[in-house]
Amino acid sequence: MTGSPTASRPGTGGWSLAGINPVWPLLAALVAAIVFMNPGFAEPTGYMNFLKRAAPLAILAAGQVYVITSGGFDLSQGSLITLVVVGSSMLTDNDPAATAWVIPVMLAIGLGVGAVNGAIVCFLRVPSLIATLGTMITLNGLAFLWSGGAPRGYLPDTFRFFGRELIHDVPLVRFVPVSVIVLVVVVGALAWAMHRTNLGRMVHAIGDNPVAARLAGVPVNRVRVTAFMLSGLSAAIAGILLGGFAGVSTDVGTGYELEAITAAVLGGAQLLGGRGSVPAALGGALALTAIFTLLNFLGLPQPVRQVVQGLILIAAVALAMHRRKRTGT
Amino acid sequence: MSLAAASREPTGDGFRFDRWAPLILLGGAAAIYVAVAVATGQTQYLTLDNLIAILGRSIALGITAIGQTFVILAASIDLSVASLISATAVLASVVMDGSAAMIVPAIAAAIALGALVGLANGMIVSVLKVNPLIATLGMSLVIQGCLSAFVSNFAGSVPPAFQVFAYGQIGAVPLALVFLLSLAILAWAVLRFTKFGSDLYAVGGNEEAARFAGIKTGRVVLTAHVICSVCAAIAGLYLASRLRSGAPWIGADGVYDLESIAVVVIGGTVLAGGRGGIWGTMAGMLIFSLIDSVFNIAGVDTFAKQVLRGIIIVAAVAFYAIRSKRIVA
Amino acid sequence: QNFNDPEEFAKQQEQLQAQPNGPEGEPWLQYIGDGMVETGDLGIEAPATVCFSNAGVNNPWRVVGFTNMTEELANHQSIGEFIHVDAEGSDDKQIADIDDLLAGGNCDVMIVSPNTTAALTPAVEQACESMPVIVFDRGVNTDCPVTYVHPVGGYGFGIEGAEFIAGELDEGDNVLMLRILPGVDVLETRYSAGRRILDEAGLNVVGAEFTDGDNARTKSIVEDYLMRGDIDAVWMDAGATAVAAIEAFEDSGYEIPVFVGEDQQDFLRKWEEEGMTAIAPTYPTYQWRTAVIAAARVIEGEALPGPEWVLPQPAITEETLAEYVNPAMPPLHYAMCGCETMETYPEAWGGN
Amino acid sequence: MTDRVIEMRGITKTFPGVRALSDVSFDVRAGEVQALVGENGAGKSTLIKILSGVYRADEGEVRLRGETVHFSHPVESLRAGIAVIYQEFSLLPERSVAQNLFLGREPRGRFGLIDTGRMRAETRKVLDLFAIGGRIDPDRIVGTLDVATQQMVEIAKAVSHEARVIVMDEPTAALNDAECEELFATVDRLRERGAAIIYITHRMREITRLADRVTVLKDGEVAARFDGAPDPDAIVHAMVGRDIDDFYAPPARADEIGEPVLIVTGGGNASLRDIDLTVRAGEIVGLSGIQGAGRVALAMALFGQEPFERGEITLNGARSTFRSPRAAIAAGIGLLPGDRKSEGLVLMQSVRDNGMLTPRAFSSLWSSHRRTAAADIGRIDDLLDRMEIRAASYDQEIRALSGGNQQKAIVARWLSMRPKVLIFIEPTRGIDVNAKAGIYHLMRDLAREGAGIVMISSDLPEVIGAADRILVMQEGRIVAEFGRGASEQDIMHAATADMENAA
Ligand SMILES: Nc1ncnc2c1ncn2[C@@H]1O[C@H](COP(=O)(O)OP(=O)(O)OP(=O)(O)O)[C@@H](O)[C@H]1O
Ligand SMILES: Nc1ncnc2c1ncn2[C@@H]1O[C@H](COP(=O)(O)OP(=O)(O)OP(=O)(O)O)[C@@H](O)[C@H]1O
Ligand SMILES: O[C@@H]1[C@@H](O)[C@H](O)OC[C@H]1O
Ligand SMILES: [Mg+2]
Ligand SMILES: [Mg+2]
Repeated sequence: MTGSPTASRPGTGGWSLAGINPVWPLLAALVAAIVFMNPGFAEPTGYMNFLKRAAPLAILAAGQVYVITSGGFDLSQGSLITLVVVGSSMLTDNDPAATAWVIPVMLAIGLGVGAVNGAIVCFLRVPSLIATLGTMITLNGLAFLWSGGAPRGYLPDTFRFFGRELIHDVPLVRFVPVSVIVLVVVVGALAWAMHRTNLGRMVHAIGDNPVAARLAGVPVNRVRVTAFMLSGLSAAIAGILLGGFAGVSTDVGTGYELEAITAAVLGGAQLLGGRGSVPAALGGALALTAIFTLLNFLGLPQPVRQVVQGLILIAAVALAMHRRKRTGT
Repeated sequence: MSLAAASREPTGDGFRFDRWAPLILLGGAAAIYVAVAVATGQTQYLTLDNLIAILGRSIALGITAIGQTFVILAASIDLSVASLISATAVLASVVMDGSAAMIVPAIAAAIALGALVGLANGMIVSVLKVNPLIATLGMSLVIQGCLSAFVSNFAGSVPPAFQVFAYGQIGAVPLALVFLLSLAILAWAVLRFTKFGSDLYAVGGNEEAARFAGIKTGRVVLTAHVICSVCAAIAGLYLASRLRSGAPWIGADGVYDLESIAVVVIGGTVLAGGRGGIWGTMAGMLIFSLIDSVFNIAGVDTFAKQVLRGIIIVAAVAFYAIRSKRIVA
Repeated sequence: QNFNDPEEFAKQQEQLQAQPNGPEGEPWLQYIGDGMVETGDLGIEAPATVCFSNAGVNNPWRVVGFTNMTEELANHQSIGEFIHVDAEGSDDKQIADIDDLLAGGNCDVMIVSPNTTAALTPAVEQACESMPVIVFDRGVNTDCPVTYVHPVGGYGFGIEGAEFIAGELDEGDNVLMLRILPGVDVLETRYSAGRRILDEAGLNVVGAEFTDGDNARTKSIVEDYLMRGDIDAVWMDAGATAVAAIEAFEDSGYEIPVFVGEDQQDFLRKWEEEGMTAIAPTYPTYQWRTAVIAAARVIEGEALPGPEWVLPQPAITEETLAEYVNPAMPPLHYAMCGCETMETYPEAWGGN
Repeated sequence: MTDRVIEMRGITKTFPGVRALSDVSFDVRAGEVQALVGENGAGKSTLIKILSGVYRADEGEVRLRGETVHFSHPVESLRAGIAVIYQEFSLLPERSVAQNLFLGREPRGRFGLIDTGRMRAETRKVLDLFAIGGRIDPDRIVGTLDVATQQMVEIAKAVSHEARVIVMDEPTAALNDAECEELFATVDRLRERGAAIIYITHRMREITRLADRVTVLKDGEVAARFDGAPDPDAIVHAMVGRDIDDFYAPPARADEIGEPVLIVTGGGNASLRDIDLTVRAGEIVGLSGIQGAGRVALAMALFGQEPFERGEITLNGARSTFRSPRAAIAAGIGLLPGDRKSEGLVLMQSVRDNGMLTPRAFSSLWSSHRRTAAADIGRIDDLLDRMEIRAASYDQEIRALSGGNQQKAIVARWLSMRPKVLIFIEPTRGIDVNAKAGIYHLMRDLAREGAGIVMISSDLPEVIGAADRILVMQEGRIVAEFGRGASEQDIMHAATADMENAA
């Protein structure tokens, strides 16, 4: 290169108030409102229960955000949850000792379904919206086929430990639900992989411009399949928590995929790829759960809750778009 | 010369596979239908009556999918059609309330509601710049919430004079089928011969280019949404007529949102917009009807049916997607 | 449709007490009232083809019922082919299914389990024009079918549970009502009957929530109510999620209150284990057997109860609980299946 | 001919963090070609976007034929007779030529329906104004046309609007020499018809060939104005603020050229035949040829994107045919695509992430994103520094950078991989003179460090000035080879001669 090296290297962008993700103030406002309505919420029983309830959705959203950031959708998460719950009850067959191998099998199923989703998208070139719509329908059918329509077994308490039990005598907070520990571990790991590894940067890159990524040597298919696998894995974990929380039923997972997408989007993830954050998706999931909780405390009937959820969804994204336009990013 | 251009679809004006793919798929589905009927010795399923029964299976889906084609061509999407179908069916049935004199006001009310929802969807998408998936998902929640705040069951009733819509015959052909065909022809003509049709393809193909050419892109997207929602309203009217009353769950039960999208995509319209058309959508609808009928003739187990349906959706889209070189997500 | 019909309420209240006709110990053959229809002149040749348009097998109750039905077929030589089409819970699809069956021209007798009452009426009417039709479970608004097979009904179900609660609680006590979904006639009437009795007993209904039949949702809803105040009884319009509701009390550290469930094994077992104060009204799945029996009678030209075949609808109580608890059966098995004496029991129902 | 069609006075425009234009005045007259030049990021495109109503100026006024105008949308300027042909095409690949030409203003017939017959006829008429236009079928789907013809359609579109002012923002970026000549002829014709033409380019030759007047922008301000086409050095001086004496780097000395690093024998596939090619360490090989001759196809084959189906590649002694770009990169080949936006950049990511993309792609998925086998963040920052990239911060999204700076970030990406063979496709497309010189020197530096360089360029002087050896392609084959000192005529002749003569 001609000329002398530049004297000053461009600096690193600093932290600014305008840059803060709006999901956090939203969450803070919601929590404040809940505490105002029901001071009991500030007690460990209140907020730990809240976190426990939010855990499956938060984990799901943390997985979904990988697929969204890579430019796709995973609509099969909900059915996968159902499959995991139903399948676990079929496999454990009331045997407490079976949990030890059934859980790994379920995690493997989650990864496997993700791999299939990824393969359909990468190799059959079916857009993920359709591909995972297909797997959503198929997995639901499989869950029914496996159980004959009605689950034939209970989930033993060993299995339900993760979604139901509390760990007592914890200093400061008195008790911690096991599912909250699972939440922290899983979301922590997914956040690390998204924001501190090559994988995460490449997930962003392929969502941003897959052609450029491929020409830069990014193993696009491997990264994409990995994103779907993490999404599937998160659904399997969410399924284990949900099955543990309330036992077997054939429609546990119904609708969860859209809630997970909603949570990720509330957290600022960009549909069609290129932008996404795991912590913010967690924030989105907590905010969504907080909305439900708040509406519950207000004693509002289900229809009103639906309307409010719809309006908040639209408003949150509209606001994000407005900010983006204003800041020109 | 760019790499993208170099690896673009086959050059020249010759045979363009993707234009014919829906027809090939339809031929395949028909062949399977005939084969199953013959193989199981049930040749009575090959009569004209049966053909008409098959054609009439998915009228509501067909009407909805015609509307969905417009929004998808504009690179948008509409997840609110299912809720809107429920809402308009209930509205029409309640306004009619068994009285033939109220048919016209009821139709007007339903269409007006459709137009209003379409307008709202279109505004949210084109003015607030909210991703259409989120916008219409939110709208769907709002509609369903409002609806179930007022009714939780069949409401109102449809006078016999209006039941003609669903049950009337013109000779041996159901009136509804004739209606669907006319609607399809109208939609085709709009896409093919009007400025709006041309603008729609432009906006879906390259929004920026369309805007620079002076096309009011927002207005085009908005109009597409109005058309889509009005079609859903018509589907709601048809279902009210068919079920003799409006129920707040018929839209969701029929999964008209996801199924109409699947039909459009199987019909060769690409989710990214700008390419596809009505006849593909009609082929897609017929494929769905044929699959249902094949399952019924072959006596496929309900749950296995679901498994197969998911696989078929993926396979059908893969059928031509796999040939494209573009990277999908 | 009126789901809060005092006449119907009174009629079913009476039917709950009525002494059924027919063989003792085989409730699926019994009937309340004495109306009969003759079928002698239909001239169907055995073995005949029976077509069944099913609303769906989208819940465990229907799964058990459908198994009852398929196993019952083996008992009837007069039924040759059995064609089953499943509408997967969609009215529109079920109408199309019936169209398909009629266009196919194969069926001699048709059984319909309608998805919803009003919507399926025209299709059933159309079917009636070309063959004898038997309707069961949910009804239709026409009397063209040969008979309509059903247990006493939703009011009866609602009454049994609510009267039990009223008997156990004092005036002003809190009751939570849980419902699965709106709009199904047999569920709406359960609720209206239950509500009427609870209100009349001066009980405080703290809420009536839809759970979508989902365990997790049920448990969350109950937990939320517990954060707001005490609950002295839980009334449910269907018992599939009863155990999840009970767990909400356990996990939040509350005593299990008075409970209304249904005849699902998991609930019955929990009831027995915890020594709960509970009752399980039933909507017996043995009616699925009855529908097939009715079809066979039509083919054979025999008389059968009609135009309504009202089956007995016993509730499971403290006293009879032990008879119905069976750890060998799956958790979501419905105890009131009337299937214990069938040849393939318990394997076909997933038991061992 | 002194009537000023366009007058812009005191235009100032700031973007968050950047002052793109300050107090710029600019005018154009009917029947003239006014060249607008300047370094990357100087503000040329921004000025045009203000003229056409894409952006609104913070200060200043725009006058059209003496009247102040406020366009708030490009359509308004188009209706007022200002047509802009942008750097990126704005054609719809799925629609026909006629549909594209009349996009948004289709002629209507009965019932307000589109009169397709008339649309086709009018298209014919417009296309007939151009030499090659006559060969274009109005019903042809645009996506099936080659790039030069698409460019033609773009221009035809502007002409069909009867625009009095036509702005061309780097119109030749995608064209080769012959096509450029065609374009120049078209520009001449438009000028004769009295159109006012604003012509943005980074190629001095085009200025000399076309310009009646020249305005030079530097850092958002007018640095110089010239009547007539001045000496290129004067323009360069005004643009860069100094002279560039060593525009092209010196050629390789004999002792700098080493062993063959890349050998292809008998390579062929759907678009290529009988490719025999040797690239040596330390040399720069230029690939020349007309549109469709197979240069990009050859690059794609070497890079594993459209692999050879016949023949073999030997890279540093090891034989292989690469089945994917990833395999090629792993073996030591790098490639700079010709279309930065769609093939090179991940626009929403930071400058640094763009630089780190390939190093990360060749590290474990699960290891830290800050340190990879090939490079860590510090090294990438050094390379970005060395490229003299102008950015507020390397954490800034790369999309806010000008084209030239974006290109430099991609170069940095490849440098970090220390490739044995580096293929540049149109490396200086859209890049200013200063940066161009930088790229040439950079290529030479890389060659000196032992890499073999393949450069595909449609800019003949560039090929002649920068390459040590020039291969000419025609119809998928290599038909001629020249050393340093070949003339443009030699190369053009080889590229266009009949097959027999050339063989
Ligand atoms: N939308 C925008 N947001 C922020 N900054 C912008 C935007 N558009 C341009 N800029 C900045 O304004 C300056 C001028 O950019 P412009 O595109 O006008 O340059 P140019 O002269 O056309 O360069 P090139 O020769 O590379 O095309 C650059 O610093 C650029 O980064
Ligand atoms: N991936 C591909 N698939 C099919 N045909 C291709 C492909 N790549 C190139 N071709 C065809 O091969 C021929 C050579 O094209 P190529 O783009 O390599 O020429 P070029 O000389 O490099 O063009 P330019 O001067 O624009 O860079 C053309 O006829 C082109 O249509
Ligand atoms: O199908 C219904 C079932 O869902 C409910 O549990 O009992 C009544 C039936 O009609
Ligand atoms: Mg520019
Ligand atoms: Mg080329």
